[in-house]
Amino acid sequence: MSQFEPKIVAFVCNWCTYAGADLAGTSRTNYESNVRIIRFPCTGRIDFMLLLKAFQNGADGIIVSGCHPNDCHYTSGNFHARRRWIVFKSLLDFMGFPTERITFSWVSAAEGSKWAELVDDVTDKIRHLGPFEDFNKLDYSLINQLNDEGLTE
Amino acid sequence: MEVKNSYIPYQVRIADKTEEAPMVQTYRLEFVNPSDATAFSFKAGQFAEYGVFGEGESTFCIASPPTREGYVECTFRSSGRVTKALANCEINDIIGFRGPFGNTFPIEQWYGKNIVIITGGIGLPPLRCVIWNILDQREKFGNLTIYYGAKSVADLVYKKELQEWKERNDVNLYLTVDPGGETPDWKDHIGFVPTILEQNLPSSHNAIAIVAGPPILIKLGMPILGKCGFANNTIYTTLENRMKCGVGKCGHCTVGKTYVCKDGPVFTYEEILNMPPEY
Amino acid sequence: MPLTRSKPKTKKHLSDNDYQMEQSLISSANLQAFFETLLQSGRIVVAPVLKQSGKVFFQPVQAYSEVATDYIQTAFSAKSVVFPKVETLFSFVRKDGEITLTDSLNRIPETVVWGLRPCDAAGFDYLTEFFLRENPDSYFKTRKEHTTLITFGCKEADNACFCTSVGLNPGNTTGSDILMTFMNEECYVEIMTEKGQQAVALAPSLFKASEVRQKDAFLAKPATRFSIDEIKDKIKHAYASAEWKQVSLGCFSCGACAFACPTCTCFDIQDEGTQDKGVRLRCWDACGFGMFTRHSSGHNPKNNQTERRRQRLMHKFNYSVDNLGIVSCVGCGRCIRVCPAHLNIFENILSVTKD
Amino acid sequence: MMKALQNKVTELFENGTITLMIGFRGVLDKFAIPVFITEVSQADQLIWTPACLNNLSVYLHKSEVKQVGKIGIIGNAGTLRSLLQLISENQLKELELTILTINEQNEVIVFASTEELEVYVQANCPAYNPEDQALVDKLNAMTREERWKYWTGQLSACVKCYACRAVCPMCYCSVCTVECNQPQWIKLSSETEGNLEWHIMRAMHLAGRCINCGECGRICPAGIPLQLLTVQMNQEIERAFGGKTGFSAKSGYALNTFKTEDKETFIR
Repeated sequence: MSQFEPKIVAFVCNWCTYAGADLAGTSRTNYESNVRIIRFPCTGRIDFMLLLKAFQNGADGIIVSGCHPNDCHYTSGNFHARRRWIVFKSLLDFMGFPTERITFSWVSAAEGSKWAELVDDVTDKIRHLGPFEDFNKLDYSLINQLNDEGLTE
Repeated sequence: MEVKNSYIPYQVRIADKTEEAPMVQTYRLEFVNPSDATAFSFKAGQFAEYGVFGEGESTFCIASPPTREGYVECTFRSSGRVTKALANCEINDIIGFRGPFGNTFPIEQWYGKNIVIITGGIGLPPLRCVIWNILDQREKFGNLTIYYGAKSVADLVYKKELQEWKERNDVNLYLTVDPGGETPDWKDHIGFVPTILEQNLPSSHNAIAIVAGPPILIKLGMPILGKCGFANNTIYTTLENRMKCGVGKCGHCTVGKTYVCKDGPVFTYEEILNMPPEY
Repeated sequence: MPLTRSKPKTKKHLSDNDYQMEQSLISSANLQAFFETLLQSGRIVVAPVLKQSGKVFFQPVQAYSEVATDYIQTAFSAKSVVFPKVETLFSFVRKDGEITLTDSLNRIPETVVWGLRPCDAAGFDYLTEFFLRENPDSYFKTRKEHTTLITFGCKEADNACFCTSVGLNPGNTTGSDILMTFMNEECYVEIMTEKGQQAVALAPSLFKASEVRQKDAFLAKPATRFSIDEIKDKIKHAYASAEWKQVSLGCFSCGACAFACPTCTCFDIQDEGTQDKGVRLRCWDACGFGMFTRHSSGHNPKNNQTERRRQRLMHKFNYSVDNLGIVSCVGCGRCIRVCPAHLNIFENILSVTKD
Repeated sequence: MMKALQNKVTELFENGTITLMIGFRGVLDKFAIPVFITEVSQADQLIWTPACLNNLSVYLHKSEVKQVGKIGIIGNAGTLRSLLQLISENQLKELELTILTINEQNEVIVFASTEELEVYVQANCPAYNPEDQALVDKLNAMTREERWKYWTGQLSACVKCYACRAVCPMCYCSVCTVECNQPQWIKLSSETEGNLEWHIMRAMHLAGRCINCGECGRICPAGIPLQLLTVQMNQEIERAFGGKTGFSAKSGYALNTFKTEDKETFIR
C-alpha cells in the first residue's frame, strides 16, 4: 500500500519566511515536497477562515509562519497575528479540533535551514497522524440529529 | 402519474457569445440533446432560469422571439456570483436552462393595433422578443413606436438591431441616452426616457403600450401613458423580482398575493395598481 | 383583455375530516409493543426526544425509552421529514465537457412520524396542498408518500396554543394517518387512511375493536383568541394599518419563527462544490431575512422589518386564503415560544385588524 | 417597584428627556416582551420581573428606533455591560440616551454619566454567570475527541436561523461575512460542516468584544449553548492579555491592539 503522503499548506509572509524558503531553495537544501506555499504580504493578513478553508479542501496539515517579533516589514503585523493565533488556537482546541495539525512559527529570511527542518518535522508528524478526515465524517442527516453525549450531568 | 421534476434543467450549449455593452453579454443557446429542442416551445414574455453548475441559477427573460426555431437567446449584465460565472463561460460550454416559466404577452389580441414600447437599459431584451415577434408578422399590426434609452451610448444593447430598426420605415424609434452619456457624433435624442416620451406623446387611439425596465421607469412611465389616454388595461409591463424556483413555490418573488414568476411576469397596469407597491 | 391566470380552487376548510375509516383501542402497555413493531419493520421512526436544554425535538429513535412523553409541543415542527432543512435536488459531475446529473429520489426511506400533535398533522395537510396542487413538487411528493403520521391528541395546552382560533382542535384528525387519544389506561385509536391501516396491520393482535367514543373529556381546552372568519375578512384591508410598524419594532429579522413553523414553505436554491463536481441544494429560507427579496442591483422591494413581518402575517391569514382557499396557520404557537422577543402572532393579528 | 419605574418613566417623558422608552411588558403571564413606548399614557405597561432577560441594547442599531429621537432604555446586567462596550466601540456617543436600571434594593436608578454607569456595573454585574462557568470547566476537562463529538453533535441541529446574530448587540456589521457570496466564505446550507464554520467565525469575531450576556445561547431555537464559545474566548483573552469586556467605556478591543511582550507557548 503506498505510504500516505500528507498535503501540507503553508501560509507564509512574503518578506521573511518566503525569502527564507527561497534561501533554502537556492542553497540546495532538500526537504519534503508535500508543502504547498501560499504567499501573503504579512502574517497580519492571514485570516483564520483561510485555515478552515484549507482543511475543507483537503489539507492534512497547515504551517503558518512569518517574521520574528520586531522584524515585521509593517512593524506590527506579526504582533496582531500572534494575538489572533492565541485566540484562534484556543477556540479550535475548545471545540475539539486537532490543533496539533496546525504549526505556527517565526522563520526569518536568513533561516533557510530552519524552514527546511520545520517542513520535514511537520510532514513527519502529519504522516503519523494520518489523513485529516474529521470534516468528511461529519453527519449529513436531514432531520435534526442533536446528540447530547459528553455533557450529561 | 409521473410528476416532472421541475428542478432538473435542460442542458444547453453556448453557440454564440456577443458583447452588447460593458459587462452585458448575449448568449445564443442550443439544446444538447435534440429531443429537448423539438419538445421545447415558449411564447413572448416568458423567462427561464439559466444555471452554471456549482455557482447557482439566475433569472432572465428569453430574448429571442418564439418564431425563430432551434435556439434561445438571453442577455444579462454580470453583477452577481452566477452572472459573473456565466460571463466567464466560453463557447461550447454546457450550462443549465430551466423553463419556460411565467405567462405571456397576449400578442394575438393585439392584431391590427398600434404598439408603443417604452424601455431602458437592459429592459430591452424581454421586449426585443416581442419586437421581433411583431416584425416577423409585421403586416398584422398597426404602426410600431419604440422609445429606448440607456445611461450612455456604450450601454445601448443590440446596437446592430437598433440601427436596422431605425432604417426600417414601418418602425419609428426614439433612441436616447441620459444627459452626459452622449458621444460627439451622437445624432439622436439626449434625455431620460420619460422626458423624451413626454416630448413626443404617442397617440392612444387603437393602441396598446408596454413599459419595462428598472422600477423607476415603470413608476414614471405609467402615469404619462395614463395622461395621454391609454386605459389601464391596455398598458402592459414585465416585472423583475428576485426569483429562485420559477414555479411559484419558493416565495422570493411575491408582490402581495401574486407570485411574479407564476402569475406574471407580464401584468397590466390595472393589475399593478391593485397590487401592493412591493416590487 | 384579462390575462390567462388560474382561478384558486376553493378547498374544504382545514378541519373538515369526512374520510374517517375505522376506530379501535390499544392498551397503553401494547403501545410500546406497537412502537417496537414499527421499528422492526425497517421503517425509520421519528419521535420527540427530550434534550438537556429542556427542549423536545423530532429525531430518529432506536428505542421506545428515548421517546419523550410529558411535553406539550416540540421546539421545531416535523416538517423536516417531508421538507428537510437541506435537501439535495441533484448532484452533477462535469467530465471532458459532458455533465451528468443524478437525483436521489429513489433512495428515500419509509418513515413513521410518531407523537405528532393534531396541529402538526393539519400542517402536513397544508404542505400537501401547497406543494402538490399546482406545479407538483416531485421531492415533496416522494417523501410524503413514504411517510406515515401517527398523532396523539393533546391532554394539555399552554397559553401560546391557539389551534381552536384557526378552526382546529386538540382532537382534530386532519392530515393524520392514525390519531390516538389517551383515555385513562387505554388509547382510543382512529385510523384515517390506508397508510394507517397498513401500520395497524403490522400487529393487529395489539388492537381491540371499539365503538365510536367521545374524546372531548380527555382533551385540552386551549382558549379561543379570535374568530377566524372575522379575521379573514378584516385582514383584507389591514395592509395599510398603522399598527404594522408598532407590531414589528421588536422583531430581530431572524428566521427562527419561519424555521420552527409547520406550514412555512419558503426555500432557497444554492449550489455547493466546484464547477466540476457538486450539488444543487434546496435549503430553508425565511421572509424575515433582509436578503430574501434583495435584487442583485441592491434594490429591495421589502427593505424594512415592518414590510417583512407584514408579509409573513398577510401570507398566512390572507394571501394563502386567496391562493389556496385555506389559512396557512395551524395555531401551534411555536413561533411565539421560539421568538427571541416572544412576539405574539395572534396578538399582532388582533391589533392590525382592529378597526 | 414597577409603580416606581412607571412613575420615573412618566416623569422623564414629561420633562422631555426622552421621546421613546424601550422596556418590557408582560404577555400571556409568562413571557416578558420588549415594548417601545412613545406616549406617557402607555407607561403603565412597563414591568420589571426575572423574565426580563432580553438584551435591549440591540434595538439601538435599528434605524426605525433611532429616528424616533431621544431614547430611554431600561437595562438588566447584560444590557448595561453591552452599552458600555458599545460606547467603547464608538457605536454610541457618550450618554446620547437615558439609561435606567433597578438595583437589588428595588430602587430605580437613572445614570447621569458614563462614569456612574461604570461604577455601578463594576459593583453589581458579575462577568460570567456560574452555570456557564461550570459547563466551560466541564468541557475543558473532557478529552479533545469528546469535545469534538459534543460540539459537532450540537451544531448538527443548527438550522442557521441566525437568531444568535440577530439578538447580539455586538453583531452590528452592515454586511455580515455570511451574506457575502463572492467568495462564498461560509457554506449556506445548514449541514454540520457549514454550521461549524459559521459558529467558529461568529465566535472569533466576538472574541474580546462579547460581554457574555448569554442571550445567544438562551434564545437558540435548537437549544445549543452558544454562549459557552464566547465565555471560553473571553476567559482565554483575560488570561493571555488581561482586561475584561463591558466594564469600562474605554476597554477597547483585544484583537486590534497588541503588546510586544504578549506571551505564548506554541510558536516555534
